[in-house]
Amino acid sequence: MFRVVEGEINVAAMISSAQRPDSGAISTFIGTTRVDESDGASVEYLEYEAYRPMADEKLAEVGAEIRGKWDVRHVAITHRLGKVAPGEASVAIVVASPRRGPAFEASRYAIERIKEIVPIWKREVWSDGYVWVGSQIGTRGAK
Amino acid sequence: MFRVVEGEINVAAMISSAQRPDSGAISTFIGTTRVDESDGASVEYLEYEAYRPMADEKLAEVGAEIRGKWDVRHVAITHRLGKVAPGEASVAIVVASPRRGPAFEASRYAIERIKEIVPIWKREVWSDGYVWVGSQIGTRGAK
Amino acid sequence: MSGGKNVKVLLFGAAADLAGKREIGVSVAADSSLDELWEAVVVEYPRLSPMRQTLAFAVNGEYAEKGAKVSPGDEVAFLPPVSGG
Amino acid sequence: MSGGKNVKVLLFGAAADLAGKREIGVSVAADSSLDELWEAVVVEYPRLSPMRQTLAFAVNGEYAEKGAKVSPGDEVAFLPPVSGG
Repeated sequence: MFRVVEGEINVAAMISSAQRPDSGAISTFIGTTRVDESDGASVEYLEYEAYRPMADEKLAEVGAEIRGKWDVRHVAITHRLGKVAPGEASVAIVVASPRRGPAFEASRYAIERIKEIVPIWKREVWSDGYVWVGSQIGTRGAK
Repeated sequence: MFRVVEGEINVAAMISSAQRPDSGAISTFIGTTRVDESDGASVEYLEYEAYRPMADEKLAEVGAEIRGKWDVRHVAITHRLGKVAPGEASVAIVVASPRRGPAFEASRYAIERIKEIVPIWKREVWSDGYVWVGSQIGTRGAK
Repeated sequence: MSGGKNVKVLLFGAAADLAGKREIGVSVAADSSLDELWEAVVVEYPRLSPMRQTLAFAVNGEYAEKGAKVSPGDEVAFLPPVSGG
Repeated sequence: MSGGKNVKVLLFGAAADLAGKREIGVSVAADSSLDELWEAVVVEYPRLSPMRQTLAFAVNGEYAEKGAKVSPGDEVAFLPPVSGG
């Protein structure tokens, strides 16, 4: 239920697994590659890498935190590694709860915590160089 | 993009349509039939009816409100009518935005507004009778 | 149309259930209000009476207050508290 | 192992980029701290130096403070600010 994968994320299968008679609400968050533009250049794709197996363990830790904070009956998180093209999903979070409030809050919390504690890094590859997001180190502007 | 339908909701297709290069976040909410239990009875299914075409128009109005409040690039809402079995989806909301905050806020707003202004009614059919949700009128307890 | 049922009233959810009908024909004079229409319907369908406080109304597909005018040819809907989602 | 490279240091993201390596072998004495390990690495890979303020560290797959002990056989990771999602 907490996985780092190399290929496309099967969001439909994740949602199917979250449909349960004890829950009335499923909140899903999907992060996708957005094409930013600046200085006449644009993002061509994102590329992710992870420290495994620590990343898998930290994703599971996010799941455990959620179960400790809200009444959720299903939590699944999948993060993709490697190149992720514009519009494609890099991360998917699916939470089922008896009620919608906890489902929304838990999925929001999950993405915030992933961005805080899971050892995964993203490189924006632009038409004129790349940048490591967070570190702001790369070859853009180094021209 | 704003529809009342008779059969199963194709959430996967709704999400695919929301994947756009100008957006980095997709928030999806799915309402599903939850099996509550009380007095030794349990919910067998939900049954929805709508005042059409007013329901379609009000769903579109919810979409227009969202576009007026947040920077969202895609909003789709589908509400199912008729019998909806346990775990199945009665409503799906899919919002894409450049950033995750607006995506979450808009999808949450959408479900709250649907429950306020869209002329759709739900009957809980229990093993011992039925109840119109909201009106609390039905045959349960009338035994 | 004089004397005929010139307004179509649609009932939904619990209201349809209590009235035992989903559609009722009602005769209204040219300058009637929704409130007057409601009173006319309740006389014929007294089981609707307890819903008075919670019902909303629509005239021709848009929410309307009880003081709103209803004219021959209009479509009126009796809307219990909505419960979609 | 005396004198050998007894700790494996893994580098990720911008740190791997600046060092030009994803894995470095480092020799540490039995009672070294992460800080001492870091200093030893920076001598060999001075381009990492500007990352000092933002790097986090893990020892054997768990976050660790700079004062934490590092022992021969440990796996240490240099973690730039994470940017998943």
